Amino acid sequence: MLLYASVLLIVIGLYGLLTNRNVIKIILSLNVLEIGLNIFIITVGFLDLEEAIAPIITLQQRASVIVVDPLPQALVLTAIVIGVGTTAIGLSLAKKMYDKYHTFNLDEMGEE
Amino acid sequence: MSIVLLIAVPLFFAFLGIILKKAAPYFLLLVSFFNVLALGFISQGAIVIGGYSSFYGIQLVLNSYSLIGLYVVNTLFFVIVAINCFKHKKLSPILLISLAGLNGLLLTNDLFNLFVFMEIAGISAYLITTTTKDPKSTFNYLVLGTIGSSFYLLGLIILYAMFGVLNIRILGNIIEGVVTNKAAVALPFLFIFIGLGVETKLLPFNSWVKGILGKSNALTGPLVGAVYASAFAFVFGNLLRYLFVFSESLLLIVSILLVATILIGEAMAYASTKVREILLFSSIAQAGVAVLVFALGYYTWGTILIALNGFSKLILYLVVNIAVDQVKSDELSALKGLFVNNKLIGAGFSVATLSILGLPIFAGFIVKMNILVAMANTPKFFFVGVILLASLIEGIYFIKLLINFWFEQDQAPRVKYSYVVIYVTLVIALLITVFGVYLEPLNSIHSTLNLVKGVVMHG
Amino acid sequence: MSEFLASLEFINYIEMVVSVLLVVLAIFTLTMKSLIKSVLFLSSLSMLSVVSFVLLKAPDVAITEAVIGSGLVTTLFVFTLLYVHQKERDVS
Amino acid sequence: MASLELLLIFTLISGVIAYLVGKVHPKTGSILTIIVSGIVFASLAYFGLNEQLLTKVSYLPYISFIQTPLAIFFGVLVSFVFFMVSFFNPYFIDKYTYKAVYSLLYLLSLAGIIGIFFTDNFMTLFFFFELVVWSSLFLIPLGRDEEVSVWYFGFSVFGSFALLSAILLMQSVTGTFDITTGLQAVSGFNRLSVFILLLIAAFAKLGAFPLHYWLPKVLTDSPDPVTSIFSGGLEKLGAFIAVLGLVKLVPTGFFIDVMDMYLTHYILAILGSLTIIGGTVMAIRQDDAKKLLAYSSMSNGGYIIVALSLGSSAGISGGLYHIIAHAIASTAAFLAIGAVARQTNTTKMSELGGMLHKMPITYMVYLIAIISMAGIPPMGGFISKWLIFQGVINKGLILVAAATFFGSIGSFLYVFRPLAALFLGQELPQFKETIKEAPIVMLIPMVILSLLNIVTGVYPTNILAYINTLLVDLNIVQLDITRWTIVGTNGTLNPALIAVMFALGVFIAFIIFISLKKSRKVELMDTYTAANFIYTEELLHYSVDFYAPIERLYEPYIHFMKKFYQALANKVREVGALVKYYIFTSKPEVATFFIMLVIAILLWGDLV
Repeated sequence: MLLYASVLLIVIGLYGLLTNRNVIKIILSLNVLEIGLNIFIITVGFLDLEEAIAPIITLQQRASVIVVDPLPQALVLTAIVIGVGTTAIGLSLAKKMYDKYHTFNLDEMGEE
Repeated sequence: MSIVLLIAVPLFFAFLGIILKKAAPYFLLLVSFFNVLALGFISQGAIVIGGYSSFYGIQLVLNSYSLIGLYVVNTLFFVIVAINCFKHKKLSPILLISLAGLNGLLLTNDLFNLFVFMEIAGISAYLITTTTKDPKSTFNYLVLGTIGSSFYLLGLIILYAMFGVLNIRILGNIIEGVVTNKAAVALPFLFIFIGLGVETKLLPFNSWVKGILGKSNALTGPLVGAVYASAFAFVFGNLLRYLFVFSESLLLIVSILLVATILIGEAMAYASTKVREILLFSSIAQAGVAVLVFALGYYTWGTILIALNGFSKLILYLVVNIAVDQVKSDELSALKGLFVNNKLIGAGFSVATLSILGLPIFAGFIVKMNILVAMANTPKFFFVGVILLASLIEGIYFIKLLINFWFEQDQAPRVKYSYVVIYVTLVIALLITVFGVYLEPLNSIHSTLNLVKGVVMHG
Repeated sequence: MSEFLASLEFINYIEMVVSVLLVVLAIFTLTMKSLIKSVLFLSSLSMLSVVSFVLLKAPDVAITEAVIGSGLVTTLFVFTLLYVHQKERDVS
Repeated sequence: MASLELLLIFTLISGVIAYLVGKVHPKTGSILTIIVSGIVFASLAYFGLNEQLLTKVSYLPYISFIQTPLAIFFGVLVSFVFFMVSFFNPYFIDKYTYKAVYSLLYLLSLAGIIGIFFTDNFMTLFFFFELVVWSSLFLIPLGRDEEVSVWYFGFSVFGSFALLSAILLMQSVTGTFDITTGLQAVSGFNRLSVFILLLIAAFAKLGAFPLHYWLPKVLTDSPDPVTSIFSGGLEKLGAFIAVLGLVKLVPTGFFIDVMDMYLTHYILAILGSLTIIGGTVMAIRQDDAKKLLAYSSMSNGGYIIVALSLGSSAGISGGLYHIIAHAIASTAAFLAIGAVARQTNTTKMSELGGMLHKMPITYMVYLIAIISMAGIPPMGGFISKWLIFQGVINKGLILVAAATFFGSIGSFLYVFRPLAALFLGQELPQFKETIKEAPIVMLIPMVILSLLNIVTGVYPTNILAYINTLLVDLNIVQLDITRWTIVGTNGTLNPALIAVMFALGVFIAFIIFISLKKSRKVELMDTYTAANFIYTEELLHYSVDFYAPIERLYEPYIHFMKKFYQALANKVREVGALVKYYIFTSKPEVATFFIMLVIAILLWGDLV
């Protein structure tokens, strides 16, 4: 279920990128896209089993434990941090654009 | 010497440079020079970070292919830094990070790690391009870069879900061996293709290029146009060689995209009257040629082509951007007669251009002929025709450019080039000429690259 | 209670709600006229994704997303909007 | 220097030396070009004609040479043209922006020529072909108009790429780059394709219709010595490729029994005829003497195409002889015009007149050259045209014959116009004081070329004998010649006899000229019309708009090829601008849209 939701989130993010001319909205769309992507990655590693547990090493390691795949989770951790970096740069650029053009709307900035 | 140093040393000094702000430009200069030197002492092979088996751990691979890539990227980087490092002192740590990212791109053998390095290189590129004072273009670059890398991530995660591996070479072997219905992997491959296509400037995904390279300065022009372009072309080549498996429909789409990139790129360059635009559109077309050569399986000459184009492009972007910075206009009419007062620069520029056009006694001729002969013998005459047609258009506008730069007495602009630039231009031009006549080096590179077919799996 | 919690159906039920909410919030984020509302919806979307990460047995990711994704990103957006707001007031 | 390899290296190195010397003293650098091209010509001629050239290669990698009669024929001819033209270099070097580079590029082109003719490998041929293209390319913009070189490059590279495609096709089918074996081994449809591609290359190089557009432009606007090089030398590369394609590669395809020739050859002959007609018609309407000769060069290229496509011994030997005759005549004519241009700084017929009194030797050179170009005995052009007419008539090609006759008669119409306008008539006041005869060094090549013009016309059998050995090499029946006569199917030609009769005629005319009363010299102003004296210094003679009534007949139709090429260029530009406008916006949504589109196409493709 979450798999479909995540794919939908990606599509909504792309839709936002296609339709929005507002710089802030575009960055928001990118964020939506990234959240969708992150959930998608996690669902890929998720085992739909009752007994599977989170991949955390505890003191009492049982032998026959089933762990969900830890790799995608590690990937998502990295992806989240990268996403924040991109957003931060995007917002600072938005600021600069506002300073230069006094608007957030790409259409009103003119094409040269 | 370990290959990790190539990534670790720049990163370390980047953070040191943030602390010691005054020393940062010197760090930049020293470290980029160190990287070039270090390549001479480095040992080939594979390394796994963290001591896991190569199946899970992040593997860095250094073979002749990545070594050539490293040489090209690090040398070009050093040259650009040597010319620019005191003009943009604040950027020094970011430039170091971008160097680490680029080296990582070339070395890594792990799909996700590649994504991380792509983002590192990308983010530093966004920051570096803010020096052009055009936030709109940078923003466009950022959005497209992020979309591209998102698609790349999507593609790699689908591949991971299907095969449970992220090691490029192992994954490639598995797909080659296991998958019978190639259409099943077409979608993730298309995602990866799109992701890299954005960075490599393939046609419908590359609208960022106009803003970035069309308004470049002496730092961003050569850096994005020559260094980043070569690095991403090398990465693309790596993936095309070890990972990609084309289903029929994917191959059709990819070939259409590449042919469109090549032909329309040349047409756009032909339609442009601004010098920087001419260069950027022509480099779009050349990126298309390089990827096409790799996609058709001529890896060795593709590698040499990218390396050669990297050096030629460096001269072109450097010369043009310095001139544009001083003349304050990049209209061809404003730059007429640029070489009348700068004959040495003009000679180097002409050699680089003629080599890109594939005219004889320059190295470009040898590379182009070998690619064409290989294509004709496969036989893929359609692509031969495409490349020849593209070369025709390319030749016309480049020759027009050269003639305009050389022959104009009345209002020749006065542009000062520093001795470093003149020296670099002449050395590269000389090398292009020597390699065009003395074929041993190119042939030996070709044969070494041919030998590296074996997959490095256990480091 | 714990048995009930562990039952698959309930998890599915929560999952469904979360999924629908995610989509709805995402649509709200991109359709709001006011930028600050959009940012707040993004923030709640991010929090909801934290829930989904927990459901998917990725607690460490959930924590990171809660702190960085929801907290930091929202702050950045808000600061940018505040900066702009300030500027607008300076002008007028 | 009997070794081709050494000759090549020598030319290249002396090119560099000429450059370095030219940096210090441009004139010395250009004098070096005379010496070097002289040495190249002398060794090629002396050792080549005795078949003593060494083809062994010990220093240069990947290059191999072969000594064929065809190679020697072209090599000697073109290096001779280079040698002759090089005498002009020292006098023109001051006019160029880049003086040292001129010498370098001049010798680089010469080296390329050696490589092209004497190699046995198609890839090497292409290498030198492209070398010549770009080294000659940068010679053009030293003249009047820079943009012309772009057109030259476009057409030339189009031709080169056709050649390259032919080479690649041949190699992929036969597995060899060797010219002789490769051309023999390729068969079937591939042979036809190779043939067509080779001929496209030849047409582009020769400037034949419909790839002629660059030729008049280049010949008009390049510096005067370079014009002679193009007309006499580099244009003949196209003829060389045409010989390879038309003679060495026996084509396949539809064979027309009635005409005893292949359909492809017939089409070529028609295209050659169109070139003749087009060149002639365009030459008639030019005011610029150089441009006029440029179009006449184009029409002579058409003669070469027609002759070679005939495939008979008369045709091919006529074609080869025409290559020599035209090279000599057009080089001489362009050099004469160049000499005038150097003294007066113009080549416009409407601005010149009466040069005969100041430059009598140049006048004689030009006179002899145009007689040859018009195909009038006793000059070389007559012999070749006679052979070509023989060939055309034997095949019964009525349309082609009409075109060749038209070209011949048309050339009467135009070649005498510059003669009258430039040299005859009244002296213009502005040239009265300053103009002198060209310097003696410039006269040397012009006089030599004129003598050769006469020799080729009076005693052609020596050269024809050599062409006969060449025909043996090409597997074609030899031409029937005796010591003094050429035996054709429609009669026997005795050039020497004709020459003697002409000499007698000239002698009688001369006797009459001196025995009659002398004509009076009048000043330009010393005239009146409609009972009024004329005070404006206008030229009232037939150098201006003389053929206006004829021009009006075809005026609307002449620019259609120009329009075609410009439309082609515009289309490329439009496509580029269109894509640029729609894709390269600064809005990210466009790229997003295309990404979605590509994914959608893939998914759709996989679903279907």
